[in-house]
Amino acid sequence: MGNTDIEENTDIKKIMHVMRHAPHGTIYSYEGLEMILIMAAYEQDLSVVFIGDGIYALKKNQDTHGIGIKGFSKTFMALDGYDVEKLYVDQFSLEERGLTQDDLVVPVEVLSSAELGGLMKEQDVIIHH
Amino acid sequence: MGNTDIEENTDIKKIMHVMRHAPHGTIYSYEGLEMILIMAAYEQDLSVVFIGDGIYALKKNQDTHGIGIKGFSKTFMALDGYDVEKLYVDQFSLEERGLTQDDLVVPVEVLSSAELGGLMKEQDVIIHH
Amino acid sequence: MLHTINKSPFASDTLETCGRFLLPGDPVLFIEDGVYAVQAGNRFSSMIATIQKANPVYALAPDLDARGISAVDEGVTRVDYEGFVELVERHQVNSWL
Amino acid sequence: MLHTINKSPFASDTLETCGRFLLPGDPVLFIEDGVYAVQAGNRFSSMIATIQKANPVYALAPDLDARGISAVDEGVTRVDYEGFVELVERHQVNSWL
Amino acid sequence: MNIGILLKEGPYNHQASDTAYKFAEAAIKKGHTIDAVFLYNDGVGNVTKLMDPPQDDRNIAARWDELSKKHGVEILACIAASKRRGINDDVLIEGGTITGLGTLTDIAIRNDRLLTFGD
Amino acid sequence: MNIGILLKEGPYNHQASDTAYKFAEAAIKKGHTIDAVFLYNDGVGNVTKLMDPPQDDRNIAARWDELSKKHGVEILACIAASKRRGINDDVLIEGGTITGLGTLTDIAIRNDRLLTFGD
Repeated sequence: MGNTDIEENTDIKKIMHVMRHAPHGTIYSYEGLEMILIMAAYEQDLSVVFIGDGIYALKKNQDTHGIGIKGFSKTFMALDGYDVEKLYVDQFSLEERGLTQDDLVVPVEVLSSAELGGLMKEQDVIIHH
Repeated sequence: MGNTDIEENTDIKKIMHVMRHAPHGTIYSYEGLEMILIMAAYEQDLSVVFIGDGIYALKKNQDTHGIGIKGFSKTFMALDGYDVEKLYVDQFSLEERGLTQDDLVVPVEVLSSAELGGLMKEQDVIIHH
Repeated sequence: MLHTINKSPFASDTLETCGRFLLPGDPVLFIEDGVYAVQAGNRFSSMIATIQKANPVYALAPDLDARGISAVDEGVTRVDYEGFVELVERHQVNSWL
Repeated sequence: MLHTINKSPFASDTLETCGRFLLPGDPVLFIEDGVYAVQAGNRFSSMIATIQKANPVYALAPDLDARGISAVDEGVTRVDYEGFVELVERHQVNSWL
Repeated sequence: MNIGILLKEGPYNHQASDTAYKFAEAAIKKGHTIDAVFLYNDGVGNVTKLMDPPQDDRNIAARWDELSKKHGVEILACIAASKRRGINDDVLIEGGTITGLGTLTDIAIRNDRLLTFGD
Repeated sequence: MNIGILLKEGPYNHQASDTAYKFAEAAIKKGHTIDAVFLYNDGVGNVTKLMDPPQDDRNIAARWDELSKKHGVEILACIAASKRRGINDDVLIEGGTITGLGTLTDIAIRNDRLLTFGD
């Protein structure tokens, strides 16, 4: 394996997007998702973590017709097609909201805060939305 | 007393400004104060209430030189000259922050939440900053 | 006096702060991200029950729907924007931003 | 990994949330309105003491000065913007907005 | 009933702008008068005609412009807040006006209600 | 060390813009390279040349412009976020560029650090 290959290999960065805001009340979750979709094309090692109110973006049965704002929860289902497969949810945040995985629009991996802290530690870049 | 006088009398509105944000981190407290200074010229019945982090705007010894933002805590001292004399501080918020009246740049009346709730109920207009 | 709350109680202290200043009988209306407070069975359900002992509680239905909240705490009344206007007709307003 | 917190702990859940994800040894830097967390003798002093058992705690001095905070909790290190840069030299960054 | 609105956040980033609009619409439908929408803090960002959102999304500036023209609602941006944020007459929607905080005081005085929307 | 900055809030309304600037200044002074400041969400409001704050206050747009010209720091505004908020080439500071999120990805990849400032 030549140096070039090694060079290319180290160019793959671990980038984590942390979704922290509820949808609709502010745009952070929506524009965060737009960023993730673009970054997905760059073949980096992407992960998306949902913490606190960020989990609400994944809630099933959102109907935004009445507030006149475009809904986007279904776009999370498309992430799989963009090879963004690492979706993690913070267990504490989920339970505190009286929600379970069945309430969410996509399959996710539910992890403890300690496990997520360990994942964070491995990242080259972390962006909160 | 003619009808005109009564009409004018009822034109005096009770307007309360509720300061809720810490200074400097966001502009709400600063632009709130700008609003109060203009409204003071209109001879309405103005009051200013400091609740939660809003109290921090009154903290003594603020030196904003290092962050490159204009300080404004001393402007609260000028309110008296604009006939804005009703400055109230929420006792619970003050104690929770380990502060006392001695920590504040201006003399204020410290009231219980229930007393402030009563004052709010009398207002025609309440604006949160 | 109508109190409106537009922040999630998980992220912000607005609900707890507003709660201290309510007078008996004052209606409380949850809007925008504030509606998460009345989702049935979350950490704030007992606080909502306590408020309801002295204050009628409303939540803006379009905001509940937008967030996929179908089950709200018992006693909470859903209103649309027209109902919001009706509450404003009857009360001065205190918007806890 | 350097964790930065820029929100007042009284207004926002950021400090409590970030606290759950800290690994031992990770430094925590309070900036902007976040510095209210380390003002000596407020409601969060015991939480800051707990964090300090496993994590070094820093606060941005210009932000403390701007807010009139002269007394900080014991063990909290004041740094200026240059010190902020030095922390970034040594650690990847996790900015808890 | 005569109602004034104070809007303290910019478009899209916060729902405040949308809720204020939906409220105004419903109030007008019920026969009330929306006297004015006064924009403060980042709220002044609501009235730039340079706004160009995706085609399938609402155009918030155009919506305020229409409300002004159809229902005579004054759409007012605070001059001091506007100057800080780069809003001036060059980019202002037709139905908008840049004015001082005295105007907001008049609005607070002359209406039965002043409602605030923000963050 | 090469550092990228992501700035997610507008000028004056939040301290994020000031902290990002102060950090960049200190990093440059210590010999680091600030590769770029990428503006997202309301952050795009940082680069309108129409900004006209009070004379005794800092001019945030002018400050970014100067940082760009003096130290070669790219000041980049996300195009999608800019369009929503009425930022386009007509109002852009000289030292600023409107670009896509791909550029941010490049910045994240090619730098040793990516720091986020926001609210």
